[in-house]
Amino acid sequence: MRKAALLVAFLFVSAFLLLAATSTRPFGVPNDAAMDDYFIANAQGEVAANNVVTAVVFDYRGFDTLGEATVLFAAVVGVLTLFRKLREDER
Amino acid sequence: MNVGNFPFVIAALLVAFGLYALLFKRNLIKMVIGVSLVETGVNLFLVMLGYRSGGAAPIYTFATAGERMVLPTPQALTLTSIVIGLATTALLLSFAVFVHRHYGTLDVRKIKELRG
Amino acid sequence: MNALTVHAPVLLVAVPLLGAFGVPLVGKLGRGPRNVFVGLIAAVTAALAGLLAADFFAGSGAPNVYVLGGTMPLPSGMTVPIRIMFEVDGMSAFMTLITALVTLTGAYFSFSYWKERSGGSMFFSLFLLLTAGIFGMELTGDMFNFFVFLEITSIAACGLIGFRVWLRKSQEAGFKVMTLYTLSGLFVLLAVALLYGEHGGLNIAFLAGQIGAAGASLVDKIALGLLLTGLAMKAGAVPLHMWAPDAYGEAPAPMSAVLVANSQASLYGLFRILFTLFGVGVTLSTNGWILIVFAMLTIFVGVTMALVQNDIKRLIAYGAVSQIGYMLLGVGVGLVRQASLVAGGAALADSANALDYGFVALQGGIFHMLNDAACIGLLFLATGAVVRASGTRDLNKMGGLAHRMMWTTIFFIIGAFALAGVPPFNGFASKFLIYEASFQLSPFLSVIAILSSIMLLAVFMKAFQGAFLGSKAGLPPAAGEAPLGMLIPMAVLAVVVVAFGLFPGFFVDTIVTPAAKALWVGRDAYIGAVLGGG
Amino acid sequence: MNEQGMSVIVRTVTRLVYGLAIVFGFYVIMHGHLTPGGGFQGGAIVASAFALLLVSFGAAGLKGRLNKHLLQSLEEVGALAFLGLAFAGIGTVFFYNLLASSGSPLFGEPVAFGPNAGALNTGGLVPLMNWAVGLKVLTGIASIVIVMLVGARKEETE
Repeated sequence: MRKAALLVAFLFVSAFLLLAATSTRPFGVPNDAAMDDYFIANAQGEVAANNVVTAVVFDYRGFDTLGEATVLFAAVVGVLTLFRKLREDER
Repeated sequence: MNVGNFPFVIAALLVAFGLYALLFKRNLIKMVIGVSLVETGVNLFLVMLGYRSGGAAPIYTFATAGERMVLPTPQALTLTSIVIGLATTALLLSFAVFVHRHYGTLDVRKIKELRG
Repeated sequence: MNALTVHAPVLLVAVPLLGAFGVPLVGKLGRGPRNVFVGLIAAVTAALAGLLAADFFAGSGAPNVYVLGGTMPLPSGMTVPIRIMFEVDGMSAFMTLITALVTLTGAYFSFSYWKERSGGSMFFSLFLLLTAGIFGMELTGDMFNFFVFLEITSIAACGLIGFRVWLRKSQEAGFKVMTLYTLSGLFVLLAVALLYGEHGGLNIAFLAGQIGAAGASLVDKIALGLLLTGLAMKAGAVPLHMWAPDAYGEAPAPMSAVLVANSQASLYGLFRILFTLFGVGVTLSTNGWILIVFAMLTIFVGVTMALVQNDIKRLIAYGAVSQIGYMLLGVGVGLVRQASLVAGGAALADSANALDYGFVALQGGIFHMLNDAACIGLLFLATGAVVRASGTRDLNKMGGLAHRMMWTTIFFIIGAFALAGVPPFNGFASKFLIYEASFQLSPFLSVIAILSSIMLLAVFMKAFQGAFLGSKAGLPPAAGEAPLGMLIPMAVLAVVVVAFGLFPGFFVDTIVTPAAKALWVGRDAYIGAVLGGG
Repeated sequence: MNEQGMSVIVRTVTRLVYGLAIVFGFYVIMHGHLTPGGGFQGGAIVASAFALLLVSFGAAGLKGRLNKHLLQSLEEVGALAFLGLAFAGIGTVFFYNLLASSGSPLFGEPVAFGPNAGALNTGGLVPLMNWAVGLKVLTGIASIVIVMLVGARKEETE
């Protein structure tokens, strides 16, 4: 029963994913690249960085990178929390 | 060469394989592998969205003048999501270690104190 | 507008982050300085949220845009925003108030609750990370940024759930919750990728403008489906709720309340996507009915499962799950009604002013988020005090605590009555709006909702009877009233519960109506604030 | 794999390689704004050098070389530095890159449009952020690896 329900859910989601993959635009032909062309044209002028990806990561979308560093920090704190030294009464 | 949507379909299949492992495998480590596969599939999908046929990497150091460049944003997003994937995998594996320490097994059928 | 109000949205995220990064360093100095530091950060954050909300609700109500790293939303000559931006409208400001209330009381409660435990610095670090993540989700105006904050909350929440490593159940819950949170995050990421591929942008206002102009394509609809699934999973709506009782039940008590705020932030994301990102561009009534089905299942399953629990925290946890259903019900009814109004050609602004039942349902659903946060927070804190005093979570082994813990007993009763929707308290105020409005859509919905509330009252009476009544013979000799540091946060929440119950009209007019209007008619203003014109 | 680590072949190769990996990682961090790579990638390379040490010499062989508490403190310092750099531009807005093309002696040189050989002294706050993130990532991943390996090892022996 449980397995059948899982199987139905799995098949449904897979079909959904394949539909998404086949109905999006073809590979190698972006629909609308205005934002990215702006980055390619202005990264050197505005950020003074030759590497456009780094300019996007640290300047245009710098806040995402702060979030990403935070996620890594959270994971490190989480792992350290789990493996911490416990007090005697907590074993 | 026009390949249509074939690469996207591959990424979707990767996600589907990951979901399969997650839903039907009984071992916690295999479930973590499933989650990783889903992550990889989604990252692959994301980075492929940025490809422009015949484009070069969007870096001006020693680039050829007037070259077409691929879109930089998906690469930046994928970098972010890869690091997030690393973080979740690390935490999931730590939990698996502790589940094993408490229950002495990694079989989900035997770890069921939290049902109902 | 002074400098502080201008920067308030980003400071709401940056200050808790500063605290989270700093706590382990300050913690090396000892417990006293650490508690002062965390208390200061939590208080400053709450004050900033209050400032932001006060400034917004006193102002004109136009959305407030904060561009990160640039001065203008759009570079000259462009039609697509290139930088990440925060966008504050009525709904976001309202949500920050909820989060501020829950995190502030949670932090101060933890100082006493967590006194003799190891790893306190890490505990508070994770707590502040969770706070920052929730604020980020509520304020951001960028889809990918939303996903990043979603993941911050996921990881920090799981670190907190697994915090008590010596409890085997907490480790099982941690693994399960992390798996499902990651999966929901990946669904959201895939949807963001599809939207990016279709429109070449990530800003919510920009995407909403594109979808509004051209209508939703098939890919957009697939993305909507993925977002609905992912966010409903993260919010704990019923077919996808497997993680929710484990998470609320196994997390340390003050953090269970913050986890509920986290689920509400996901609900906020869901509402933002349905009303603002897609808006009237897609068939709203289908989405509305999907939400209503989710809602009915959540209410029903949550209450029935709560009925059979013997573990007091898990019982309250299922109660918390069922309340998510009431919020979904209110907003779902609102969506269905909005769709029929739009199809009939009615002006939405007029219907809001005339208090059409769809708008009332929306008000009820949104008001219930605030009420639920206050009551469930109060209940979780009281339960934490109870478990701490009696040393067990099994209702059959407890009893007689009312003899020793008078104040905790009173707070528990207030919370239980309020959550079950008994008249003088705030739960009734919002549930009444939901009952009234959903009755006009279909009496059936209303009847189920009312019956479930009555059942919930029975559930809480069972818990109350098990824990507080009976003889004090079986009590551990050390069991006594909770320390003052735990009673004061509970008292603050109890005051909020009572105040909102006594003067619902005032609060509905000042904060709930602007929030509901932001969803009901605010779409064009939201888009116009970024793209100009409108 | 025992307490002493892996076979002599692996240990010899590790001795040869790990210094190179660390230097290469720092090179990637340093040139993040010019060539492929950046703080995350470089930090991950350095951390993988540490992981290599850990795998081939075992947890015992690592004692004295890497201090867990120092790593954790450095990680917090890296995170705070990144946040501080983001705060640097708060006079205008959060995350404002106030050094780029400003002519300041520190990473302030402007860059002409189009392909060029790349000068290290460009990019404004970007290279500084690369260093902050690089420090954060290398210490973060290294401490995850150490803690998980030592914790799991305890499990096997118990």
